[in-house]
Amino acid sequence: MKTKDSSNPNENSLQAAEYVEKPESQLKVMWETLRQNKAAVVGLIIIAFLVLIAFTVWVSELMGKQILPYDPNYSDMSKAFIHPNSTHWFGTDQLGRDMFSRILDGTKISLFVGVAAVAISLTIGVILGAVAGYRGGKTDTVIMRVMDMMLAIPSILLAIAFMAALGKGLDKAIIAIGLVSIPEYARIVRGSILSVKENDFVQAAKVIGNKSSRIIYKHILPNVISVIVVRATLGISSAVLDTAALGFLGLGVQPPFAEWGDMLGRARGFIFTAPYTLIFPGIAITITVLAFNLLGDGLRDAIDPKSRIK
Amino acid sequence: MNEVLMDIQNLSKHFIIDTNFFGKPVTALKAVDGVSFTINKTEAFGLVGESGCGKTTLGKILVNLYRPTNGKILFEGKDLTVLDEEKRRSYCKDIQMIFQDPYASLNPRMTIGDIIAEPIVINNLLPKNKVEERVIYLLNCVGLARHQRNRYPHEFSGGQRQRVGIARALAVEPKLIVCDEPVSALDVSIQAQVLNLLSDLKEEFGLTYLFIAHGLNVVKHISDRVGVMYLGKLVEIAPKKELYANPMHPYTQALLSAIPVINPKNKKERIILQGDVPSPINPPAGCRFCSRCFKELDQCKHHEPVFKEVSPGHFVACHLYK
Amino acid sequence: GSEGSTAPKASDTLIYAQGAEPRGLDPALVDDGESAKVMSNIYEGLLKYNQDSTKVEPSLAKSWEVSPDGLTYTFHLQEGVKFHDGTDFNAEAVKFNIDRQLPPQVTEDMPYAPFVYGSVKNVEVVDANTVKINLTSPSTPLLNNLAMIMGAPVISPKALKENNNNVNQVPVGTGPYKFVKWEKDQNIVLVRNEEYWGTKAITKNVIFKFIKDNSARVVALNNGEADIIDGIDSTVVKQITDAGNKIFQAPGMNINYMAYNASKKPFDNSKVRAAISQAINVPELVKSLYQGYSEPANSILPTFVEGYDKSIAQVSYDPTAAAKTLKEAGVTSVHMITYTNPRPYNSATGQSLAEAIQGYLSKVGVTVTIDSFDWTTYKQKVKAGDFDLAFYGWIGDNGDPDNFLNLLSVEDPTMNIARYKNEQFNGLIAKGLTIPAGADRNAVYTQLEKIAATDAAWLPISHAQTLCAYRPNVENFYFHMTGITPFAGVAKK
Amino acid sequence: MLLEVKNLSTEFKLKRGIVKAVDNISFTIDKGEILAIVGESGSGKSVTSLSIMGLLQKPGRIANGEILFKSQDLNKMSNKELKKIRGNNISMIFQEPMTSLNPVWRIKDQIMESIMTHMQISKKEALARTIEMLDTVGIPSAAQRANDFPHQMSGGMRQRVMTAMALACEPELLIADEPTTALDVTIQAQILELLYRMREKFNMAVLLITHDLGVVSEAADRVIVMYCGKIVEEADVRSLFERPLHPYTVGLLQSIPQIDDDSDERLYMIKGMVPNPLNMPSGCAFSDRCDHSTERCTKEIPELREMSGRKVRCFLYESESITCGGIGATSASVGAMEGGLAIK
Amino acid sequence: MLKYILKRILMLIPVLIGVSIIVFLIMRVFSPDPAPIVLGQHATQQTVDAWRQANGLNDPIYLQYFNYLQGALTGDLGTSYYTKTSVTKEILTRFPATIELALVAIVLASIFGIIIGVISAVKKNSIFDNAGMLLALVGVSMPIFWLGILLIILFSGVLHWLPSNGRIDPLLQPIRVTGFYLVDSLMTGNMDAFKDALRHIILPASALAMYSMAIITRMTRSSMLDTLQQDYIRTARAKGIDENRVIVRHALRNGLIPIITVIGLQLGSLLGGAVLTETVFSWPGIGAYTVACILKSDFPVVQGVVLLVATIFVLMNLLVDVVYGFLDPRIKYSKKEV
Ligand SMILES: Nc1ncnc2c1ncn2[C@@H]1O[C@H](COP(=O)(O)OP(=O)(O)OP(=O)(O)O)[C@@H](O)[C@H]1O
Ligand SMILES: Nc1ncnc2c1ncn2[C@@H]1O[C@H](COP(=O)(O)OP(=O)(O)OP(=O)(O)O)[C@@H](O)[C@H]1O
Ligand SMILES: [Mg+2]
Ligand SMILES: [Mg+2]
Repeated sequence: MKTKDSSNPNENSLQAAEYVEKPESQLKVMWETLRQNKAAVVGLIIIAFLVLIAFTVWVSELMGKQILPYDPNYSDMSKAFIHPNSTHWFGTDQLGRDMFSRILDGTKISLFVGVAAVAISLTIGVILGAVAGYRGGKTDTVIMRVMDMMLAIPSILLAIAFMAALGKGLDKAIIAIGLVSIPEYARIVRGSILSVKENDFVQAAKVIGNKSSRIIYKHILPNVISVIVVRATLGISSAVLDTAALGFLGLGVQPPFAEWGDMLGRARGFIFTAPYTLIFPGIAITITVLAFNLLGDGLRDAIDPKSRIK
Repeated sequence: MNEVLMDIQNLSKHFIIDTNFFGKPVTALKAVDGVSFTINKTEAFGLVGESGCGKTTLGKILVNLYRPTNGKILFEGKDLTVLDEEKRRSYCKDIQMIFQDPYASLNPRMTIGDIIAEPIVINNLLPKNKVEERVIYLLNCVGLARHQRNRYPHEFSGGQRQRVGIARALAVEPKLIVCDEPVSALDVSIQAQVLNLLSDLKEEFGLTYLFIAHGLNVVKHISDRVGVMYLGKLVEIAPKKELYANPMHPYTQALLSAIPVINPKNKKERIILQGDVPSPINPPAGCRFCSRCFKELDQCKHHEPVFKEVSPGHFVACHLYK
Repeated sequence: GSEGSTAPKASDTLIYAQGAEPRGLDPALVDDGESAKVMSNIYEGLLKYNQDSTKVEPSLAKSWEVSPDGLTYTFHLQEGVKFHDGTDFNAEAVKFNIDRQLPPQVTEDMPYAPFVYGSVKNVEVVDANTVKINLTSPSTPLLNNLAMIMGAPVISPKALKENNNNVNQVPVGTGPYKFVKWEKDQNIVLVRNEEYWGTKAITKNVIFKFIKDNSARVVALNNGEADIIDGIDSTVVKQITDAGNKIFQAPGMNINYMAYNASKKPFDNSKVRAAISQAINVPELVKSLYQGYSEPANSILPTFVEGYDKSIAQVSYDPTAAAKTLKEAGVTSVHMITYTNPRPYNSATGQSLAEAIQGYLSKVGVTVTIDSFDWTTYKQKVKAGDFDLAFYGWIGDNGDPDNFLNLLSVEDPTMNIARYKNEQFNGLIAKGLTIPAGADRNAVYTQLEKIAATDAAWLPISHAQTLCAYRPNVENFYFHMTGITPFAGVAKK
Repeated sequence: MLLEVKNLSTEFKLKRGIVKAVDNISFTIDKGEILAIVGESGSGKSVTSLSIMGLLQKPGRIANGEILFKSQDLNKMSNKELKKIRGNNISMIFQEPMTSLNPVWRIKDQIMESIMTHMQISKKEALARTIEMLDTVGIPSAAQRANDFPHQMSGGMRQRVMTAMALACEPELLIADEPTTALDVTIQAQILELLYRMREKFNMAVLLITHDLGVVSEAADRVIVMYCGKIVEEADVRSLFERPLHPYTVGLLQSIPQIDDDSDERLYMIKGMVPNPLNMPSGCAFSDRCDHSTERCTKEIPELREMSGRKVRCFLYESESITCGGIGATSASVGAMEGGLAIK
Repeated sequence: MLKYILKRILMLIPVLIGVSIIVFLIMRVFSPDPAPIVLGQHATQQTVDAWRQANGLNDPIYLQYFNYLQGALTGDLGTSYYTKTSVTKEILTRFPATIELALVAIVLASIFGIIIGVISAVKKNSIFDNAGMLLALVGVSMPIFWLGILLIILFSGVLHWLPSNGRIDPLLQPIRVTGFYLVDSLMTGNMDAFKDALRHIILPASALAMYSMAIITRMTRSSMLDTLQQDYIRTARAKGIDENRVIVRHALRNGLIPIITVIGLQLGSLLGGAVLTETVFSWPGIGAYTVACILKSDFPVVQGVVLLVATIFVLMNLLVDVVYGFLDPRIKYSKKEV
């Protein structure tokens, strides 16, 4: 009996399989690789720390408790411009508000704007990119042409114009920043879909009788998702920078919210009298952005499309 | 003598590779250009030819990955090319494909169990609770262990992956399997395992194969009849023994002689072809092989030879044979 | 060609750094302070202000008479004056300049035409050197208006005709300096008018440089890239003096105020308005926000303007009383709008001011939501009127008390942002216009100020001082309270 | 003796452990000889050749051994000295003709670069030589094609260009790392024939690396079989194909479908698969795939033994007598093979 | 090739029309009314209405757009509401400043980025590599305006080495020929002006270059790492040629191809970054001016600038593709997907 015979290699490969590591999910593999990357771990720790701060501040605010050293929005004019000391670690600003508390409070805003803006551009961008990439043809042309148009305008100008049109405010900033980065996501998603589409396994999925929708959802997107995750992580960092830029230009959030870019913009008048009002928000922005960049880079290495998707 | 499973008539596939400003095609690549042959039930039809001659393209047309530019595919008497997408898909079940690259043909995000189960599930072949059982059965058939079904493709070697690919193709109980160079990416010592598996399965399930390869030795081992392709066209078809004993087309002769023999004692006279395979974008006029042919006649440059039966079951397209 | 040869040298060049670029240099077409500083060196009007006050003095007009009914003004012009383009200055030129700002020629983008010439009926050329201005109704401020740098200066009619009635880019006046060139966003270069009819300017070249950032202007001054800078605030004074530079400080003709929306509940009630005012410690606020470079406002009028009276005072700081009144009135939250940028009367930005007041109000149990906008948008929000409290300010145009106080009487919500309505007040305003300058007239304005204070229509916050800084080798520099910087008398050693 | 490799070991230090890609191998090549190294993917063939050339990349390093080229140890040479030998005395052609040429350089420039580096001749002469070389390797209208970029040529032509480049300075030793694997059968035949011709013409030695036993049998004089970084068998080509000794070699030979085999029998299979280099079996690396494996095989690593002019690394051949006995099992197959490689 | 370029230039038209529609929508439909700021503090509702009428702002939006388009096609981009000067003139006077700044920045960024990137790749995982990559990471993470201010504090405020703002000392202003002071001063042989212009441009260009430099460094490194892995590098080494030659002539020449793309794209984004840099350094360019105009709803100017920038951006992309073609003989324009 031939089948008996062919169970021979079966046994062998069983033995051979002993060498293979235990079953692992892709996520776990990614996590393992990520852990090898020191920089990414540092980024992750910083992010965890920032999230913790933001979350604690937020929750305590909801519960009406004050856990920051001072009310970040409380101005005591008699205490304006106190240089950093043991009671006001980062000093106070022009209105006598505690900079340390404001910086911590600002974490909440920056993270929120970053994540929310990315959520917007991600959702719209992924849908547009997926449709363009999979449908191809005219749909692709139309969508990508519109994206090209948006890309042809420097995003910061576009965001400023949106802000000027929409008016100031956290929600508006989120929308403006979210809208301007849609094309990037659309492009990336489209690109990766096109490259994944070329893979034999997508063709195989078609041969066994899958419908297009299922192919996109079951075979293409899961293989693109890691690219999207990386892009989104890096996207948060640029969203945080954009928020700061809008704040700096005086277009950011409504007062008295402690937004880092806004703080920086206002500190500009005092660069010599109170340089610390400028230094600390700048450091806060840089660290946050750096953390997301570190993580994003680490994730990119971890998923290394060359070794995994292809 | 045999029942015909698939009758391919004058099949062509032209890829548009350049369009003018208004989107009208100006250059076409004739990957497959008017190919006709039949595949009988339960036979293995070997297809050989050099890289780029259109073997994969032909295979992909048969499994509905490409729409043919021209021609008919009669499958059990029914022309598949005239069906609409929905109906065409219902035939997918019957014609499956095994891909060349075992590394690229499995979705890296799915466990092999899911990969094998997927065709059963989406085609509603079995009730849900029976699927698992069937997957284990299929795994067993291709020589994989049942406990491996929760693993991901990257945990397997090339040979094992190729087995998964085979199991996936078998899952829908197809009538015809297009095997596109299923062993060329594998190590020598693994090749034999997969080739044997394919022969065993063929017998066990009464399968029909279109077996694509670029080397004649592998094809010879597995096929009943062999077709030789050159630049998008078939140049010769014959039963295996006949072809190897009596290759008629000069190209087939060269191909056969080019294969190194593992026996230093019988070093044979080689036919070394000059030059390279021309581009399918601008194939030579007349006989496409004439630019490299060592037996070229005057008319070869101008007249395309007809593909005709020279002896029973032996077809050839060459002016040498009247 | 000529630019190269007349390239200015450092020793005879004054570099004045200001925060923004002028809108243009046609006095009829612009309305901004940055333009005024440059124009005041190129142009002259019939009259000019005294260096230390807003008293008018002869300029292109040697003398003038006012008819007893106050409806006809006759001016006798300086003779032998030439415009920078060589054409003659005469009565025709004066008429040409005023006519372009009167109906039917006036266009909607001449922002000061209605203000300066609103009461003018027509202009008559009596002879080459005499011109008569007829009014439709008496207007005491007219003389002061004619000394303004907006609307009033006399431009070469030839230049106007040649440039499509717009000399924004090619100003031609009679003043002590001539326009040389304007590098957009960088600088404007002026050169001494060697044919000037009066005392010629001391320094040969004047360059106005535009540096947006306060601190950058300070750096520029300290690095010697500028001789004089303006628009600085209190925070940099020490740094400037430490570097050996000097500070010029003078009272400013402006008011920085918070307005209540008197057209809406609960601020249609003067008690509530007063209670809010009571809750705010204005002197403390002004001191820490402006560090001694703005004076807390006792009245709407700056102290040196006619009609100001020492006796006037706003409601005094009393948070307890305020809290009580507000609680009774049920005021727990208010909606405040403000602007994001600094303004001449509020160097600390509207936003900081709003936040400071938010702090005070939180102490009396009122939560404040602040919406802040850039200035353009803000003006529209103010006009739309969807606010309880708003911040604004006013820069005096001509030193006349009417220029400040009529803001509370007009209908236009972009002026009277408090939407304050008081018939008695409006009556007094109308009366003030017709009375000739003097004690009688001043009494009217004192009364108006009192009404405004007791009614608490605004909370006057501060009068910003003019703060400039200059290098120690600059002499005789002054910044006039109307916001102009004539350089003719300024020397550089 | 042109090249003598003694006890060469090359390893890669990876985070997960050390890969001994080449494990203590020794061999020699004589002038004008074609020595083939065969073995499965990952058996260390390329690493051997790169070690000889001194082209190993970062995590890799020669852990031990000597590489004597005309009695000079290449491994001890300075980079500068090595450079003089590379491309001049020893040349190399690579597996992937598609990617081994610089895509942005004209092919004449790439060949000339090699010539100008090693020969003190003018540009003009170098160009002339380039065209001559291209002509020699059978590029039609060489002077014209010399101006082409690599992408304008087919795979076979590129491999010929590679060969021309390698031969431009008339090396004494040519290392050809799978020169035909990526090519079509008909083109492969062209290239093999070219190599053969060039060997005759320049009388150089060739180290031919391949995994295709067919190529070996057609082209080589002597053969080394590698498995998992070790030499398992060495013999002249005739005796190897007539009478393979090591079970791995035997298995390889039998598992390949033969063109001149007309039987419909199943192919012989070597069971299992190549072990993970990080997780080698403790004994003989082939022990878990071997039909003749004993207890001992899984514990001890056999020596490479010299045996009537050839070498083999297997306990089956510990002593001549055992060999004869041991062959009992294999002799049938070997015998059968002579008749045409059938096995059951 | 020429056909391809022509085709791409034709493609520019729909993109620019699209861009103008986007900007038109944002600025005219959603943005605040420019009338109050144009008309000043004494304006009444009547004058506002009259002004809106005169400027066609009361027309239906599509009509406004077509009027604009008609003007634009005849080369008339309108007149600034605020300065009442022709938009073309407003843009032309400021544009050279921005271009000069962006060019100097891209040159700085490319030189340093490529050098650091190449060394990092060659000495992978060395201290230099780690330091270079850290620098690059911080470079992309720092807000450009913050960096600018820090530079001002340090080099102007504390050290007094370099001027903090402006393009040149007005006393040294060269005669305007091209509008690029560095070029103009050299053309007129005014070395003092050249030096001064150079001193002025260093800080803003460095601040602006930082981000791009970081990107270029990272791109260069990864591209070089990739190229150094290529088979043809091994071939080159096997030829026995000098390692430096291998790196520069073989690896860099190939690695440069993707880098050029990045540099080209960066030039586009530098125009965006200029918005912030120019604000911080009072650089008299188009960026800061545009922001001001957006905030003032000076629609004609914004529309003009955005169209110009978009044109440049699209042309840059085209240029990059063409350069690409020169660097990489494999590219065939006819087949390339846009
Ligand atoms: N999607 C496509 N678009 C354009 N050309 C294609 C496409 N697919 C294949 N081709 C071209 O069609 C020709 C035939 O390709 P095909 O893959 O069928 O060859 P093959 O015989 O399978 O070769 P190989 O042995 O290399 O797999 C080739 O020249 C190839 O470049
Ligand atoms: N850069 C590297 N890093 C880590 N391991 C390597 C590296 N290069 C080679 N190896 C290891 O060295 C061993 C031998 O590789 P080598 O390339 O010599 O095999 P080969 O016999 O040439 O195979 P092929 O037939 O696939 O070319 C393999 O196990 C491989 O994993
Ligand atoms: Mg194929
Ligand atoms: Mg190899």
